[in-house]
This record gives sequence, structure tokens and C-alpha cells, in this order.
Amino acid sequence: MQPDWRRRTRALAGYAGGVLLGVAAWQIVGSHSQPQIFVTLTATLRHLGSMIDDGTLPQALVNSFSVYGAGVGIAILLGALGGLLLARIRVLRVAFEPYIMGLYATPLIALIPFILALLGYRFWPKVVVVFLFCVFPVLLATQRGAQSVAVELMEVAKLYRSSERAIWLHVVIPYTLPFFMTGVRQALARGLVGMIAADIFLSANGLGGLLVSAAQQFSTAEMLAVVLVITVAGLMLMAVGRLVEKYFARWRVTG
Amino acid sequence: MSSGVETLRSTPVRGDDEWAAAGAGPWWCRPAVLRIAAGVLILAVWQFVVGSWAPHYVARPIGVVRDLPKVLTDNVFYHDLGSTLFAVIVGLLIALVGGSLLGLVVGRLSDVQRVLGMYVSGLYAMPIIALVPLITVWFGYSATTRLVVIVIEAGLPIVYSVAEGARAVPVMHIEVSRLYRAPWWRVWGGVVLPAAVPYVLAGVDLAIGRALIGAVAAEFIAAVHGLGYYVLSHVNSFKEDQAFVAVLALALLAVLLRAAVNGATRRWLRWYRQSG
Amino acid sequence: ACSSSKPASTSAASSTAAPSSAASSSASSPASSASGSAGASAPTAPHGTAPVSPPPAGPLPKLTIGSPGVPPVVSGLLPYIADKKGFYKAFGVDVTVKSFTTGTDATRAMSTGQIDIAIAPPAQVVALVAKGIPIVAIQGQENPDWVVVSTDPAINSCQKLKGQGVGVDAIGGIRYTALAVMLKTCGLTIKDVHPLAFPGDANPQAVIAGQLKVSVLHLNEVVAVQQQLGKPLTTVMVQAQVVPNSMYEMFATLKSKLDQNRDAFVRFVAAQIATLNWMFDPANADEVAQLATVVGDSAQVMKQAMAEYKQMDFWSLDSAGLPQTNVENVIKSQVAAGNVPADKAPTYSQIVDLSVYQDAQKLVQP
Amino acid sequence: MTASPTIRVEGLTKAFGTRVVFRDLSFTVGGDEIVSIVGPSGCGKTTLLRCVVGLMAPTDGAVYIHDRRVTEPPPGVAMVFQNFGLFPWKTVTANIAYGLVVQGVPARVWRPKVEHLIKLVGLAGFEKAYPYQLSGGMQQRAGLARALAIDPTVLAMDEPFASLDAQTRDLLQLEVLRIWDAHPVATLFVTHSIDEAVLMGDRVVILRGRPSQIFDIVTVGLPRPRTREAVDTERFRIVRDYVWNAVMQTDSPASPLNDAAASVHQGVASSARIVGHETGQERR
Amino acid sequence: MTASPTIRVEGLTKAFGTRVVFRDLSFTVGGDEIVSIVGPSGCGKTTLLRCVVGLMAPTDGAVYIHDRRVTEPPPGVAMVFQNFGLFPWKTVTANIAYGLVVQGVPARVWRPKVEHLIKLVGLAGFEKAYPYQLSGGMQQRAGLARALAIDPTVLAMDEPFASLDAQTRDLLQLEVLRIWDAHPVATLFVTHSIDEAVLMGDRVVILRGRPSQIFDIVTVGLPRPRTREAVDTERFRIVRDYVWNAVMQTDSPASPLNDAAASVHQGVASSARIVGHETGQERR
Ligand SMILES: Nc1ncnc2c1ncn2[C@@H]1O[C@H](COP(=O)(O)OP(=O)(O)OP(=O)(O)O)[C@@H](O)[C@H]1O
Ligand SMILES: Nc1ncnc2c1ncn2[C@@H]1O[C@H](COP(=O)(O)OP(=O)(O)OP(=O)(O)O)[C@@H](O)[C@H]1O
Ligand SMILES: O=C([O-])O
Ligand SMILES: [Mg+2]
Ligand SMILES: [Mg+2]
Repeated sequence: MQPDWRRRTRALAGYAGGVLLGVAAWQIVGSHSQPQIFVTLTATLRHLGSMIDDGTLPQALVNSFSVYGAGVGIAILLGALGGLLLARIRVLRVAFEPYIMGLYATPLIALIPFILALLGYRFWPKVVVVFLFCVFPVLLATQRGAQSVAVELMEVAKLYRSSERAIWLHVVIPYTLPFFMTGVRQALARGLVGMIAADIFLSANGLGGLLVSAAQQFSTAEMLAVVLVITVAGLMLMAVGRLVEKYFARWRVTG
Repeated sequence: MSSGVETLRSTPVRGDDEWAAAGAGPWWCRPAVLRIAAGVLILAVWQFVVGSWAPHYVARPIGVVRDLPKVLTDNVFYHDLGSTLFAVIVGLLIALVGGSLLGLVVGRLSDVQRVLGMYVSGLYAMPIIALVPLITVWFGYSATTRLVVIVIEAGLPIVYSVAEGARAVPVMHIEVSRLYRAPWWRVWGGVVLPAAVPYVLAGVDLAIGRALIGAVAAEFIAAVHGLGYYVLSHVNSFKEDQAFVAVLALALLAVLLRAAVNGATRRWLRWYRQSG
Repeated sequence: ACSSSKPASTSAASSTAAPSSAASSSASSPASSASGSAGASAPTAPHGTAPVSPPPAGPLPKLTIGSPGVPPVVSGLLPYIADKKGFYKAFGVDVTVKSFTTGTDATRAMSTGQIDIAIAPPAQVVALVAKGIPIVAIQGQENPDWVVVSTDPAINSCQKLKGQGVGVDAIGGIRYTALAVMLKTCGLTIKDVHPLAFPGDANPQAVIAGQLKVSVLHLNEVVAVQQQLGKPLTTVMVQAQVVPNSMYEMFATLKSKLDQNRDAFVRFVAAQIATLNWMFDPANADEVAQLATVVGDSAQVMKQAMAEYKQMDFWSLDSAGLPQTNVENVIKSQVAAGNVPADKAPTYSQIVDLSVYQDAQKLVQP
Repeated sequence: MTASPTIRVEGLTKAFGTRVVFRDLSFTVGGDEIVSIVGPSGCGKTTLLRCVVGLMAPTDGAVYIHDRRVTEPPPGVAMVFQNFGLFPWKTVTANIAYGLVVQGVPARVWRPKVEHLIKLVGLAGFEKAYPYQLSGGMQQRAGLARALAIDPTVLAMDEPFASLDAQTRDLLQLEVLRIWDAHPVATLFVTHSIDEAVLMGDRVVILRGRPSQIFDIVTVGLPRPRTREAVDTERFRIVRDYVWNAVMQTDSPASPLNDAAASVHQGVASSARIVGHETGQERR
Repeated sequence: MTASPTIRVEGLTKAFGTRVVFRDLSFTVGGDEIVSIVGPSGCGKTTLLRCVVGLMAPTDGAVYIHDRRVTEPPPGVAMVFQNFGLFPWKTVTANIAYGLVVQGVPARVWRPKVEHLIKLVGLAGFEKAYPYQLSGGMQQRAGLARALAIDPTVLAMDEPFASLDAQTRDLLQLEVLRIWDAHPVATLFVTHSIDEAVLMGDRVVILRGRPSQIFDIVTVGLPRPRTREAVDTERFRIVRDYVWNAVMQTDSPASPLNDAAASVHQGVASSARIVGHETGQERR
């Protein structure tokens, strides 16, 4: 066993080395590439700075994340509701499960041209795309949770003559919550994919729109800058998702 | 029970015997009947809504059925289907091998984890679709781009999941192999790898869906021939009914690929399904 | 629907039929030689007159051309028909036509050497040359078919576009550039409207679905949209009318590729000249309309559209389609828009190489 | 024992589908009696408890609690589960209070009661802890307190100590005996451990066969209050050995365990002579 | 016991970070001896075993096996784990053969040996079964066979029966004793169950305190071969009660268990008189 400080130093060196390696690789490859293929990190950051200064990036973030927020929000609400319904109403579950699973398995991106044709291109159609991308994880996770409530806990509830309302309040909902949150975490990630897809394939604005127009103008620096922003957004959302999930599952800590 | 609505108070907690006793209930309660009814309902609503409010070229069930023979006798369709299927399978195989190796290394060697972990997380957190325009610049408007996109899309969940699995190898199993003085390669091949297999499968399950998304996105953006291209070109020519057949083919592909993985698991990895 | 590899593979079979039907009507057809040698070898190039060497005895030289749109837009029809009807093979070059989502994508693929020729938006060619990437145009289409249309009869002039949302392809895309140029004619700038971006060919669908009131459309798209809507659109502006001396598309290639393989490019252009002659023979109108359905519209729509295209001189039948004034206008507007620094602005002769067309003409008209 | 026992099980039979788990079980539990139930794994002990407390309907026969036929969980019945059955998202206090809260008992009534119980089972200081923060033994103490909170007249315990380690189990056995001695209630105690069955019970119901039937009901005959010393008595040893042999003789699952079992087996009859046990009519 | 014991533990101390788990442990295990180790949960029994077999380096002190200092797992050392530690992806045969296969022993050599062991532990007919297809008791039989397969001269068992039900545990104890009597090897037997420690061991090492130290090493003094009858002897009862009291007296974790423990506690000294035990120097 190494002493504590040495292990910590080594860990820090690892992380620092990772960052340095990435930065150096980016910079070196960038400086040896044709500008329409790849550019340096510094050029990318410079471009990022100017996109912030001239307001295009903030505007794009607002555009994209208002779609994202609406889509994910509705998906979470309807997903939870649908999940509970499917879990508790057997007829619905038996009847619709195969179609839901089928739709869940379908690469939904292929439906985008149809959504475009049917609903158009503005705000709400994009919300529909985000919604479709992230409703299923919530729905299925909620259903799985509500359907798998530990038998023993249900027995406890019945033994003590709990009312229907008490069973929901004290058993089903608390038990399902962590499952639901796992679905929410997945939804946060998938919603981002839906958001970018909607931006690229429906009306091209927001972050995806920036990507498209950067591509139109052969501006690799701008594309990389946008990708960087999207990555940071993704990491932040994943972190938030994991925190929320962990918080609601804290009692699940088991031996 | 005949209403189908289960109040919690009245539902038996251990339902299996009541399920068995109740059998399938009245004939209209049989699963097959319910499913067909639901399918018909979905199609009817779709037909009605689209028929009443949408432009005439928007896909609708009757049109899709009408165009089905046309598509199924179209060589271009099979060419595109084969192209996408081939790319997805090759991409998944590359992702499986490469992702598993990378995942094992990242999961077991903490130094590697520290250096590479952030890049794996970063890529995993971002929608790969945002990278497609760049990958197109780097690898061309070609099937190579599609393959690269598929490999990245499919590889990341595998790396992620396998790394988690490699970290979670029960200490006991490692100790058994150390105790019996197994050489290092037996520890990796005989203990770490098999212990990570369930995680590989979990990763592959995610990877299939993502691989198809990647394939379609690449075909849309880089105009590579395949089912996505088939969809796009037909929608843009106001032939949505034909395009929708390709969507159905994509869905079928996803379901079949997952079923194949499940089947393989059931067949060859019974120990994992039972002890999971 | 599938415009690139598949037609190429069937062209051998159709090549016997096509030139023979052309033979009766067009003196410039490669018919006699093509039908005689099953399309496998040389066109009738008068020996000694052309700077073109006789086609190689072995396999034909290969070229790949990228055309915009999935399915292709009308400007992609020329290579599509040339390929379908076997003109390329007849002139001794093996051409693959590949569709790209947009003209920009095709241009990018050309600029990085993935393909040999792109049907490229001139503004982007200018921008790339200014960035130091040596690209030249060997043929072009000067008259754009861009039309600004509206579903609202009240919006019927340039001035009335102020404050309106207008459908384009992408910020900086080809429709966007065209819109900017047209707006200038009534003293507006792009900032006075809201450009709404619908990449690829999504634009006409947006109009049909009622999502867009005003949009920049191709001529054939106007015809198709009117048919889908069942009512006429209001024409706001036609670029060919309001902006004289415009420039629409260029057949552009990397200079290095041209230098390496000039012979093949000459044969390529010659085949296209021959194709145009065949296309605009009235006797072939129905067949052309049928072939033109590849853009996704019906033969009926395309027959009407092709007539309008002919009328507006969309394709130049007697020149390279790269007039100096028009090209220089593009350069100037790119400088004015700030996309190209004045000191980096290329000259006409840097961008355009007319010699290929001249040599090609000699191949077609001995 | 004829003066209105608290629990009366009469000709109870339970089948799942075609598979009969147990058949024609009849026995009683008096108001101040602990009846242990032993039998091989899968013989239906848990199922029997479920039928008794009304969580499951029997296929045939009936259970009466306070002379009322059981069709759903009657009031005043509590159960302690093998895996504790605590709500993992509730604190110790909230778990113990559960049976009262869902009955609408106001906080000012249940709070002092729960506080008292927490002290009684030795969980003081852990009122706000969540189950995952407790050791197994402490979780089972909470489970016990929850059962006691409703002032049960019937207590069912399903292998309550099986998932605890040996030392904790020893301690909790004695603790439960101590608490029970202070407030005796009709108790059904299911266990795998024969020592435990004898230590805890006034009588031991032995289930055997496929489907299970009552092989014997043994009267333990050790005095109450019981302490650890009981284990060292001759009587304990005799009863334990008798039950052990009776259980081991079972022709149960096709596992190689049986070969070994056979080798340790001694005749049941010999010890039966010195063990008081009920048969036939006597049982009711 | 001075004639070169197989295992010599000398002044062994283990700390994780600043937390010392046990301190200055010294004892020996002879080549034909079973030494049981008991102590409260978390006192470091498993950690001690890990140090002994060389899976973990001690912070201070040393372990000698066959007079060679242990720095990594030496050959001839086998271990049986509480949760069996079988590879779920291997059949019974492959699991049992594992220790031989990784040493490069060819199949023709290990196969007859493994077949013999499978019969010995009563798993005949289950050669091709996977662990999930076996009951807990059968899994532990396989774990035992895997340990025996390498012909160990040192056998470490970490609560091998703790996750089994009471009846299976009883059976396996006797089975292990039977097998061990046929091939005695130096055995360290960690358990929570005091009955088991006394039944199995020649001596019982009692760990106590924070950090743990050896409180006592008790010589059991029951004859071998041992059978179930041993449990009924006076000697067994005396040793068991002594150990029980010694363990329960521990001032261990801040858990309410202690209050209860105290109430059952009887003076250790009184029984100590009649139990043979080592102290101080004697231990080594
Ligand atoms: N809801 C149910 N549906 C079908 N079969 C069941 C159900 N519940 C229990 N069984 C079966 O009934 C039999 C008896 O089960 P039960 O749990 O009562 O046995 P047990 O004696 O408690 O076993 P153990 O000692 O292992 O706890 C088992 O074979 C079990 O599989
Ligand atoms: N690798 C480790 N790192 C840090 N602490 C550890 C490690 N392994 C064990 N410990 C700690 O050392 C102490 C002793 O653990 P150990 O598992 O040896 O106890 P034990 O006596 O076997 O307990 P039990 O009876 O519950 O099996 C515990 O507090 C445990 O948390
Ligand atoms: O790129 C287009 O010409 O639409
Ligand atoms: Mg049970
Ligand atoms: Mg331990």
C-alpha cells in the first residue's frame, strides 16, 4: 500500500496528464492540418470567444435549451403518468407494450423527416422530436419500478390494512421514485441527442443550427467550438442527472 | 379483474397463482386479441388524423400498405437495406472488440482511467450526431464516415459499461485466482473478462440502438446510400409511404438485432442470466 | 430516386438506344461512334484537330461529380442525364454521379479531393480560393432559377419582405446568398428579414405544410409546390430578372486534379455539351421530362418546368456559362459581405479556366 | 386449550395451480402461547403464515382469529419478516409508526408509543436512521417494534432471525423472549433452526411430506420465562433431538444432502417415547 | 506444538490508513490441527485470513508457513469463502479443477482427481452443472472440493457455512469433519457461530477489543474423530459457554446490542477455571 499523499499525487498527475495530452494533441494536429480539416485549440477558443461576444452562442443556447426543456419536461410528466398507468392497468400494458417497445427500438431519427412533413419546423415540432427521444426511458423505468414494488413491502402495507391512497403514498410512489429518476437521467442524455437532431434536421437554429451554418461556411473552428459547448452541456446534464438519481436512491444503499 | 383496472388493495400481492387461476379471462382479454386491437386502434387513429388534417403526401397506413409491394420489389431498397445492415453489423463488431478491450483497460488500470476517463465520459455525454459534420470532413462523404460514426456511437456505451464491469469484478474472484497463483493473463482472460461479460451485453444492448441512430444520421448528413438515405430521398420526393417502409425496416432491424443478442445470451450465457 | 451508382451501372445498356434517337435530330450527337462500338470507346474526334489525345485503349479515365440534393436538384440533371444516356462513356470518360445533401457538401468533398468535380455555389468557390485552396471552374450556369415566392398574395414585392420570415437552406447557404443579393435590389439587407433555415430540400415541404409563408425556391420547386397546394404562389422576385449578371452554379475542380487529368475533364465537358444539345431538341422533350422525374417531381411538372428553364437560359447551350462580369459580381459581393478580405479576393482568371470548354467544343463540333 | 384459542387453523389446504403445498393442517394457538413451526425448505411454512394472517386465501379449510373467519388481514395481526420488510425510504421512527399512521392514529398519540418501543427494543439514538444505516440485528429490532406498535393480539414471525449472524441471533432470541414474557400474545414462529424452535416455542408443529402435513405437534414443556440456561437442560436436549430426527427423516428434495442426512439419522420412535406430543383429535 | 507448526503468526498487526484493525496477534497452527477464530463482526477475522494466506500484506509482524515468510500466496494454500467464491461461468468440474488448471496441470492428471473429489463431497451427477443450478449447500461443497483439489497443506475457511440454512450447516459441519479426519491439514476456521467454533476446532482463538487482540486461546479438548454426539457432552457445553461469555463481554461497536449482551453476561472467570487455555508466552 502506498502512502496516502503519494496516491493522491499520482491520481492528480494522471488527470493533469490526461488534460495535457488532449490539449497538446489538439494543438499539434490542428497546426499541421489544412484549416478546413482541423484547427488548433487556440483557434477554436478564439472563435468560441467571438461567438459569445457577438451573442450568437447565447442566443443559440437559449433557442436549443428552450426546446430541450419543453421536450424533456413533457416527456418526464407524460412518461411518469404513462408508466404508472401501464404498470397498474394490465389491459393497457398487455395491449400496448409491444408497440412501445417497437417504437423504443426504432432509430427515431428516421422519423424526423415525417415529423417535418406532418408538423413542420417551428418550436413545437422540435419539442416533439426531443419528447420522442426521451419519453421512453422515463415511461419504461417508471413502469418497471411500479410493477416491481417489493412483494414483502406490499404485504406489510396490506397487513396493516392500508387504504388504497396510503399504499400509493407510502409504498408505490416512494418505491418507484428511484426507478423513475434513473429514467429521468437517461432522458436528460437522450433529450440532448433529440435536441441536436431537431436543430440539424428541422429549422436550423440553436446549437445544431450553428453547426450547420459553420459547415456551410467551411468553418471548422466554429464547428469544433460548438462541439465543445455541446460536450460541456452534455457533461453537466449527465452530472446533474446522476446527482438527482443518487439523491432519490439514497435509501437504496445496500450491503 | 375483468375491468383490467387493478386497485392495489384488492390485487393479490403474490399474483402468480391468481394469474394462473384466472387463465386468460374472457376471450377479448387474451394478450393476442388485445395486441391486435391496440394495433388496429393505432393505425385507425393515424389514418384518421393524417387523412383529415395533413397534406396528402404524408404517410398513412393505407398508403404504406399500398406501396409495400412496390418497395419490396425495388432492388434499390434491398441494396440500401444491405448497405445499412452490413455497416451496422461490422460497426458493432468493431465496437464490441475495441470497446471491450478499452473498457477492460480503463476499468482495471486506474492510471489509464485517469488519463482517458474524461474523454470517454465527454464523448459519452455528447450527442455523437453533433460530430457527424466534422467526421464527414475528416473521413469524407463516404461509407467510411458512416462506419466511423457507428463505431463511435456503439463503442462508447460498451466502453462505459465494460469499464464499470471491470471495476466491479468481485474481489473474491480475483483473490481466488491470486491464491491459486494464476498467471496474469489467466486473471485477465479467465476472471476479469468473463466477469465483465454481463456488462458487455448490457453495453451491446444500448449499442444496437445507437448504432442505428448513427447510421441513419450519417446517411442523412453525408448522403451515404442506405435505409436513411432511402427515407430522405423518398420523403423529399413526396413519396412518404415508400419512405415509411424503410422506417419499418429500420425498426425491424433493431428488434431483430436485439433479439439475436438476447438469443445468444440465452443460449451461451445461461450462467449469467440465472445468477444475475 | 437513386441517382449515383445505379444509373452508372445501367448506362451501358441504355447507351445504344439513346444516341440513336439523338442521331436523327442532333448533328452534334456522339451517336454514330457510340452505337458502332457499343459505347465502349472513342467519340468521333477528328484526328489532329483537338488538343485532346485519343481515349486510352484500356479502361476509361474515371471522374466523380457531386451534385446537390437528395434527390438531386435541377442543376444536377445535366450530369444525371449525361450519365443515364451514355454521353460520358461515349466521349471516353467514366463518370460517377454522387448526390450530396447540399451543394456545400459537394463543394467540401471536392475541395478535400474526395471527388473530382462539384456543382458548386460560386460564392463558396470564391471563399475557398480566397482561403488559398486552388479551385477552378470549367463550366457554369449563370442564370439562377431562384424565385422568392409567397403564399400570402399581400407579400408581392421586395419591399414587403421587410420583417418577414423567409425560408432559406442555411445561414450562409446558397439560398441565403441568393436572398441577400435580391434584397439589395430594393435597398434591404439580410438583416431586414428573418432567414429561417431548412437544410437540404426541406424548404418546399415547409411551404406546403404552411410553416413558411415566404421562401426562396428553385423554379421546379415552385411548380411542384403549386401543384401540391393546388393554388398558385405569389411571385415576389425572380433573381434572373431583378439581378442581371448573376452567377448560379459552377462545375468546379481542384486545379491539381485538372492539371493531372486534363484530358478526362475535356471529355467530361464535351459530353455535357452534347447532352445539352440532346436535351433541348424538342423531339426529346417527353423523354427528358421522364428522366427529370429524378428530382422528385412528376413528369408533368417537369415538362412544364423544363420549358421554363429553357426560356430563362438556365443552361447555356453556346458558352461555358461563366461570363466575366457575373463571376466578378460574385467576388465583389463576397468582399462586400465581409466573407472574403479584399486583399485576398481572387481574380476572374484565377477562378475560371475557359480552355477546357474550348477544347471540348472542338471535340463535339469538328 | 379448548377455552377459545386465539388462532384456530382448521383443515387448511393450499395449492398453487395443481401443486398442493400443504394439506389439511389443523392446530390452534392460545392467547399466551408461542407455537413454533418447522419443516424442510419449501414445505409451505411461509405460505401457511400468509394464510393465517389473511394475506392469501387458502384453497380449502379456514383460519379463525378470535373466532372470526379470516378473509383479509384482520385488525390486531402483526408479522415480522425474515428480511425485515422495513420501508427503506422511511426512518426507524416512521417505519415503526407505519401501522398506526395508516390507521389514522394522530402523531401525538403514536409518537410517545413509538418512542417507548424504540427504547424497549434498544434502538434509542437511531430514531432518524434509515434502514441501510443499521446492522441486520438492528433492522430486525425495528421490524419487531413495528409489529408491537399496533398492540397485536396475534404475532406471526417468519424466520425472523435467519439472515442474522449467529451471535446476533442468540441475542435477539433472548430479547424477544424477554419482551414476549412482558406482553404475551398468540405467536406463530416459523424457523429453520430446530434449536430455535424448541427454545422459543411452547409447542413445535412439525411439517413433513409432499404435500406437507402435520407430522407431529411436540409440547416443549420447558418453563417460562425462558433464559439461555434452558438450552443446557436435559429436557431441551431430548426435545431438540426428537424434532431434529423427525425433520431429517423427511423424504424431501432430490439433493445429495439426503445421503448425508440418512447417515446422521437415528430412529424417531425411540425419542418419541419420552417427548410429549399430540396426535389425532388431541390437536384441536 | 513446538515441533515446527505449519502456520506461525508472529506479532501480526494490520491497519487501514490510521485505523488499526488488529494488533500483535501471535499463534500457531499445527499440521493436523483445526484452529477456530471467533470474534465480533468487523473485528478483522477475514483480514487476518487474508494476511495469513498472503493476499494482503500485514502492517507489522509476519506470517510463516512451513517456516517460510509469507509475502504472496504460497503454493499449497487453499481457502473456502463465505459466499463460496465459485466462478459463475464455470461448471462444477471446471471450478473444482481451477487451482490445478492455472498451474498448468494437464487434463489427464486433474480429471480423475476432480472426479474423485466430486464423489467425496457428494456432488456426483452435478459435474456439468453451473453454480446457479446448485443449492447453497451444494455450492459450498464445490468450494470445498476446489480447495481440496490442490492437495493443500494449509486450509483457510472464512465462515464457510454462514450463508447456509441451519440444517444444511449442521450436515456440512459433520461432512467437513469426516473429510478432514481422512486427510488432516493445518486449518484456520473463521466463524461467527460459537457452537461451530467449538465443534470444529482443536483450539479456539478469541479476538476482542478495538483494535482486536487475542483475548484467549481455548483448547477444546474433545476427542477426534468428532461426530454430532460431541455436542451433547459436558465438555462441549463448558467450552461453548466459556467462549460465549468471553465473546459477548467484548466492549465493541456503539450498538445497543451491548446492553442486551451485558444482561446475559456471566463472569468469565468462573468458567475459565475449568477450561484449558493458553496465555502469554504459551501461545507461540
Ligand atoms: N405465489 C405463489 N405462486 C406459486 N407458487 C408459490 C407461491 N408462493 C409459494 N409458492 C411455492 O409454494 C411452495 C412453498 O413455499 P413457501 O415459501 O411457503 O415455503 P417455505 O416452507 O416458507 O420455504 P422456506 O423454508 O424456504 O422459506 C414452494 O414450492 C413455492 O415455490
Ligand atoms: N480493504 C480494506 N480497506 C479498508 N478497510 C477495510 C478493508 N478491508 C476490511 N476493512 C475494514 O477492516 C475491518 C475488519 O474487516 P473484516 O472483514 O476483516 O472483519 P470480519 O471480522 O471478517 O467481519 P465479519 O465478521 O463481518 O466478516 C472492518 O472495519 C472493515 O471495514
Ligand atoms: O443547393 C441547391 O442548389 O439547392
Ligand atoms: Mg419461507
Ligand atoms: Mg469476514
